[in-house]
Amino acid sequence: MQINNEFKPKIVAFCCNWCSYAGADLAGTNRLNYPADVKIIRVPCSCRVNPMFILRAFQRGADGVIICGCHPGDCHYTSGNYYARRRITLLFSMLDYLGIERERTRLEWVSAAEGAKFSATMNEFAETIIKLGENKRLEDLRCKAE
Amino acid sequence: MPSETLKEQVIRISGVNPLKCMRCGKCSGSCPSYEDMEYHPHQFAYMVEKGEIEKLMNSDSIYKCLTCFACVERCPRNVEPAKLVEAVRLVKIRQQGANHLKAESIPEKLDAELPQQAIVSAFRKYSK
Amino acid sequence: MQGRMIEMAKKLLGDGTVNRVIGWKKGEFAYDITPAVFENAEEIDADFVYDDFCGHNLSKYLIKESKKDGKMLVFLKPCDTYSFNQLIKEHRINRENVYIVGIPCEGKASAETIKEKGISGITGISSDGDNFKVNTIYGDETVAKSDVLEERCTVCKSKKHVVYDELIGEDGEVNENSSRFDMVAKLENMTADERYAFWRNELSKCIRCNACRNVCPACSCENCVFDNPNSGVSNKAAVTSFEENMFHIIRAFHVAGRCTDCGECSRVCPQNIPLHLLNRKFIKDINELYGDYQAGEESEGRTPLTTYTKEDCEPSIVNERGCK
Amino acid sequence: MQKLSMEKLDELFRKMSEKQAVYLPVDKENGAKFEKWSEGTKMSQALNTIRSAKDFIFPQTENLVDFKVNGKNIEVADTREECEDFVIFGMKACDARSFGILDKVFLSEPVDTYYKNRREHGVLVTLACTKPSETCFCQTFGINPAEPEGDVSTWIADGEMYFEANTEKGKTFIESISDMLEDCGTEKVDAQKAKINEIMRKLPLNNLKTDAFGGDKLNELFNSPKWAELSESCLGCGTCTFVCPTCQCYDIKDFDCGNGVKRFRCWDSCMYSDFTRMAHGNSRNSQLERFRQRFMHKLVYFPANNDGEFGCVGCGRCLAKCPISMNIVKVMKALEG
Amino acid sequence: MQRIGVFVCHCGTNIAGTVDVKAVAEALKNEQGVVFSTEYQYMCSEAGQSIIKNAIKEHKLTGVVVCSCSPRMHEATFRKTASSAGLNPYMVEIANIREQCSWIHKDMEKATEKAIILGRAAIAKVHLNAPLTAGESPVVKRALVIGGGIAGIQTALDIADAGFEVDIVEKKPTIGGKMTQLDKTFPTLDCAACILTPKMVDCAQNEKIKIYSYSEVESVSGFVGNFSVKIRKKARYVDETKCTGCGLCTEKCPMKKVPNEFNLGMNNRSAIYIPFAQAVPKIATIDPDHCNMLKNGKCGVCAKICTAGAINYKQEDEIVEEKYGAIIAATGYNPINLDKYDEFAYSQSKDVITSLEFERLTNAAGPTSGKLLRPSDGVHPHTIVFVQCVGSRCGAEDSKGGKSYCSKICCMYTAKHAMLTREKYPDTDVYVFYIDVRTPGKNFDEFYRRAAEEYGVHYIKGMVGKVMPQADGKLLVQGSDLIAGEQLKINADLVVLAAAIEPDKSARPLATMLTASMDTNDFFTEAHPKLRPVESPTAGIFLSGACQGPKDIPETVSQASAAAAKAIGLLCKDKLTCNPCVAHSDEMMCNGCSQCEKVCPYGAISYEDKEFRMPNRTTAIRRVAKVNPAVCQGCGACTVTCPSGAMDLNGFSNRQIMAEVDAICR
Repeated sequence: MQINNEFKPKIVAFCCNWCSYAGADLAGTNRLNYPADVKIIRVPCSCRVNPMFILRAFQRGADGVIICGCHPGDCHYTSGNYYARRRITLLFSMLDYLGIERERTRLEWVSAAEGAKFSATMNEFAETIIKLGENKRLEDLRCKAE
Repeated sequence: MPSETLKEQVIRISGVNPLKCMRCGKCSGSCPSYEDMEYHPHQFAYMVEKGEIEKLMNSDSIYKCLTCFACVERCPRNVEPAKLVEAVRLVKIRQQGANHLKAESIPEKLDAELPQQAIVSAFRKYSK
Repeated sequence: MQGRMIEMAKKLLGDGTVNRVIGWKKGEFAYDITPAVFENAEEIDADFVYDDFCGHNLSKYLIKESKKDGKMLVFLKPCDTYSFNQLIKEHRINRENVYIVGIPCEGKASAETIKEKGISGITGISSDGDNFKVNTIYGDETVAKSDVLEERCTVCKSKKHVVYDELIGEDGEVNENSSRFDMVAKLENMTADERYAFWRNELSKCIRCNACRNVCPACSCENCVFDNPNSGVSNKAAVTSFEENMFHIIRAFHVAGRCTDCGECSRVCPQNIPLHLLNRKFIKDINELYGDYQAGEESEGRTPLTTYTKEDCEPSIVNERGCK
Repeated sequence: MQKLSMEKLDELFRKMSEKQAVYLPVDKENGAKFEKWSEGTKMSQALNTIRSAKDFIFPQTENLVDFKVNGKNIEVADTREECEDFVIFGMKACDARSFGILDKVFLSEPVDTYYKNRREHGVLVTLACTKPSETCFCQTFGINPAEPEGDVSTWIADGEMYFEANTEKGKTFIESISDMLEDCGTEKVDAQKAKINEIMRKLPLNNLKTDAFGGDKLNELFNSPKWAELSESCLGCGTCTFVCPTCQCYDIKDFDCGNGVKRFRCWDSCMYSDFTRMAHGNSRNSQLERFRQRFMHKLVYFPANNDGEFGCVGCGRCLAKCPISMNIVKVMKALEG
Repeated sequence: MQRIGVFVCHCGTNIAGTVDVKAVAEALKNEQGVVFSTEYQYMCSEAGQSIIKNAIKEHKLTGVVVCSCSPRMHEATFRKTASSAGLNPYMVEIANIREQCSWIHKDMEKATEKAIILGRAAIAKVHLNAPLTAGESPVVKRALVIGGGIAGIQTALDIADAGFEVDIVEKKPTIGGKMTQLDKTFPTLDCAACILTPKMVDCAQNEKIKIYSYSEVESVSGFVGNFSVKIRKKARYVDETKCTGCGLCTEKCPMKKVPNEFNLGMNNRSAIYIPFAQAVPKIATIDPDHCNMLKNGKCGVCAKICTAGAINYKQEDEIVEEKYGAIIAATGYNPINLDKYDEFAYSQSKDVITSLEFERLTNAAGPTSGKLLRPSDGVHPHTIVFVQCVGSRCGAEDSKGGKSYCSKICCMYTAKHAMLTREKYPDTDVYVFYIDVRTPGKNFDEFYRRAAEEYGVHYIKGMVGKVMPQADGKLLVQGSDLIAGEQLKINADLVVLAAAIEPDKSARPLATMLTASMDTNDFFTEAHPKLRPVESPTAGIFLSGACQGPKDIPETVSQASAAAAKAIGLLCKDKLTCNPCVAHSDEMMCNGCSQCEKVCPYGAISYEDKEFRMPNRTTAIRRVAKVNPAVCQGCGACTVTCPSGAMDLNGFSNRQIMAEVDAICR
């Protein structure tokens, strides 16, 4: 990597189809800008996000992973985000316990009406990740581009 | 750094976004000093937005505001006109080299009830 | 104790209550004991043993054994009964094919730790109050139990059998004051860099022998994701630090809410990685965030990760309370 | 024979390190481990290391080749690294013999060039055991811990270390450090050897025999009813395999890292359920078959193909580390009787 | 190996303006498996679709990636396209390069790079797509309308008209809703009751319609076509089947001091009551909070005098469970609480009232029998001030509970009130303080102009700052007249506040039960703000009336009919095609541990003991999970709970998501 290269983080956002993905669409419709480093993966529900996906993203070179779902109580599938909340809480806690920067992972509830929140959240998260710099603690050297 | 325009100063000092004003006039409807003011609270929002700060600075209106915050309290859009008035007042006061108080004009402004301390502090604040 | 167990096993085999017994079999040097199935009185007389080295949790063998014909007698120590119950909850064991005899446990000794104390040529062990009397070819030695017990036994969570058909001896009590989370708390109080260094040091020792997984009563999948080439995450060797982390995070995560903290993972690790500290972190978090929960205490109901409350904390709690 | 005062050991390592990497057993919190010498490193007094020395010539994972993918183009890149010279210092007799066993596998045609590369760059300096443990049974396989093989053999007696070269490589090595050594007689070493042999006779496993095994006993042993009982509590983990100095099975796997594929090999264990899985499935489906494979290989198949050489060196690591304490000694004893 | 075609859409300049679409098509051409790649102006147009169809045939495509707008927009379109060309519709993936790329980025280079990566992710996913076939599930031919106001009534009548059974659940003792409380309706000034009550009666008499009055929805389960709803019929202590609605009990009831909610507390009713004369069903209800018999067992007058023997003090709440194919939410609105608006003295003075209270004061059936009298002293007011936008159009961080939206109906009803007042009492001075007068609607502006021009209502552009009750009972209203540039002080007799309207409080818990989403104001969210305004994003749930946003009567009625039409469209079908993107369990890997069943919100997972062929000619019986594809909705909760990975989700499989992750992070 060149030294004078500005750090371009890779950020993966898992968005539930019903609220957050729609929220992201709304952010688009309203032309609310957020960094191009954020790439969205559509999942049916936040409860579809397997901890393995999050680790996988870090393995493949992601510097930050954010999961977005419907607000608690608003899950399209009634309870998915409640299960997700427990799982993700425990996973984040474990990553923290292993000494991996806790700011690299985040969960945010974004409804279909919250385009502005989506964009603001992504801007903020990207900023956090840029401050943190490259993911080193959960990297897989094999996946780093030479 | 390019120098800040008066409008930018007022907006920075007040923290108010005058664009939020929807021109309902509730501030002026609430204002107890309305009759004494040349420019009324809603006009402050409008004029700051248009950048007509100097007119406001040169008007007595900025000293007529009682800072009762009725307009701030009642504004449905949280525009906070009183903060604009205060900001214009501050910009005026902070003008470099300006002398807003001249010794010879003091006697006519004096009020028997006015504490001496207030006069002294007014000098500090308003004169070179 | 061993005598009463042999007596009971022979009786139950004799009267046809059971047709097999799973217990512990003598080895070459007193401490290399192997779990084994006994089918008749002769085998039992010849090889059956129960002493302070019999640490193996026999519950997991019942997944396979309880599917066979006939009833099996199993001797379960208090902490083993929790694993058993958890497996019942997950429908992994045919309860009707198992006859459980609960046996007391005063904590099991770690032969490895004894050897580290410089004691070699061990030929036997017996409990003597707060000490173990270790017989060796060079004579008897006395060691404090607290020095040579398996880690899990020094912080024993319960001496109560949560399930049994019959008990030998008195049932014990749940130890409410177990200090088993102390080390987790200590880690939590370190800085992130210290924790990272700690775990890198530990997990880098992993040779991916899978002993921790294969001994774990909760890790009883028909086909583990790490063995399944179609899962997309299978990996055979700890090729990079990432895979070490991945394997151990996911291993602990998959048993979160189901792990009874039996401590077998740490006991069997050939590299002595304190794997239980990962599982206990989840247990501690679950207790603190979602209310006290002991896996295996009940044989039905939901685990903390298959239920929720609307008022559950947000993941951001990790930032607020979390580690340093 | 030449000798060196133990006090000068650090100096010796320093000197050796000038020309090559020096690996020696070092005490870690949970047992000894081979580590590269650096200033301040002290040699372990432990009987043996937790993991064997085979990692040096047959590492747990090794990159073989890279496939760089760019769109629809694939480029193949050899990732072989040129091996630096190294010395393994303080290996024990059992591990020394294991190298010979591994050579039989990897250096016979077709030669494993990755292995050969490393093997050629390494000098083995072995050390005679002074405190064999109850789990040791190397003598069963004709290994004498008092006379360790290797390029150079060493002994420690009365605060001095004695050196003797066994091979050309060994001689060159001794020459490279000869200015630190002084010539001496063999008396002290002979006494030391006698002492070791004395202990060896007392070890509990010294009655273990190999008579019942070997290539000619194949069918009989394969069909033995004892396997069921022996394997019933086996967990199917790979601990025994991974601590074993002679286990040589590996799997070749591809890792898709996004912009290419890395082909690597890594140790595999015949105890694993997915060992030698092929398109049709597994060739050994039950743990019994897998368990039997491991011991048949060491005790029957390997000697059958290698002039009677057994695939075990009696180091006792599996005895110490098996989670359920099932091991080759128990297997041998059960099958004998 | 798939043969993948990539189709990059310009969307006019929407995408092509910021993304170099040619470069995207070119770059993706080099991806593995891609055999065809092109771009076109509008992929969703007929011509665009033909490009896809032709390419599928010509290049024998097995997978299609369309780089275009959000899949929420056109995924279905392109699936249909593929299907018509003989390709399984589930072999299509969309890369969202409009909403999530071109519209949010300004830098062409960055946006193009991102679009390529998004395209790669979609290609990576499509590599692992498998053809899916949709199953079918039957439709229960019955609809449930929640809320019995004009919206609910209209929806129910329309559905019943189409020949389907429909139930109305209304929490109040009568249907009719807010409209029953209104006097006249704008812009035609016809009497609300005259046009509403016939519809209420129609409901009661329609054989297809069943009214659950004084009832609430307790729980909802199931899914589109197959909802199962528990309805709580609250105890009204009157046997519905016996009560004739004669009203004798309400006359004889000794407890007459209960504030009458129908008249917004401006007069009283008895403890046993019928809300108003035209109530449907016309059945008495005992208010348990005020009935002496129910509170302390002393009275029993109503039971004694009821000739029908309908009174039953022992009646308990009853839960009925019904099956429905479609559910229509019509929960309506309420004026917001104005207690915090101290400046208008609403809680200090009885003569400061809300517009809805004003409706009751002018209504012939109201507390004053239609005479406009001041609530404080019963004197006719001569100066009336109307204040608009009270609690509407507030800043987002308003501390008084104000709403950011325009309540939409206030301008018109205020014009109506002002006009009616001036007509009935020409001696009254009427002032209306307004910020803007908003009158988009047929004949609306004409109506407002009539109030100003013909009826001489004083419209003042400006807002009231404060209302000060005076010692003489007058109300001193101080407000600004922005056009005259002066501060007005008016001595008024009555001040009428146009309170903002908000969704009914019951809507939020109901939305949770229905798994329908809501916006931050608690209005139900529509599936698409323009193109699907009467459907909730949750299939089978439709929205009628003000529960979706502020609406006047004509708009409510049109939406009610539209929702009915949508519901009828659903009920007409015998079977629904299920979403094939559902979970499935790999029996060979399933442990049968029951964890997935515990997290399934739909009860779609069951277990069976199954015999498996094992190695060496043995068999084994294992407990394994089975997913009912008609019940599963595809959330994926089970897939993460499953440690062995036996449970996976069609269309969003573990491998597919990981492939996307890989492609994005590459």
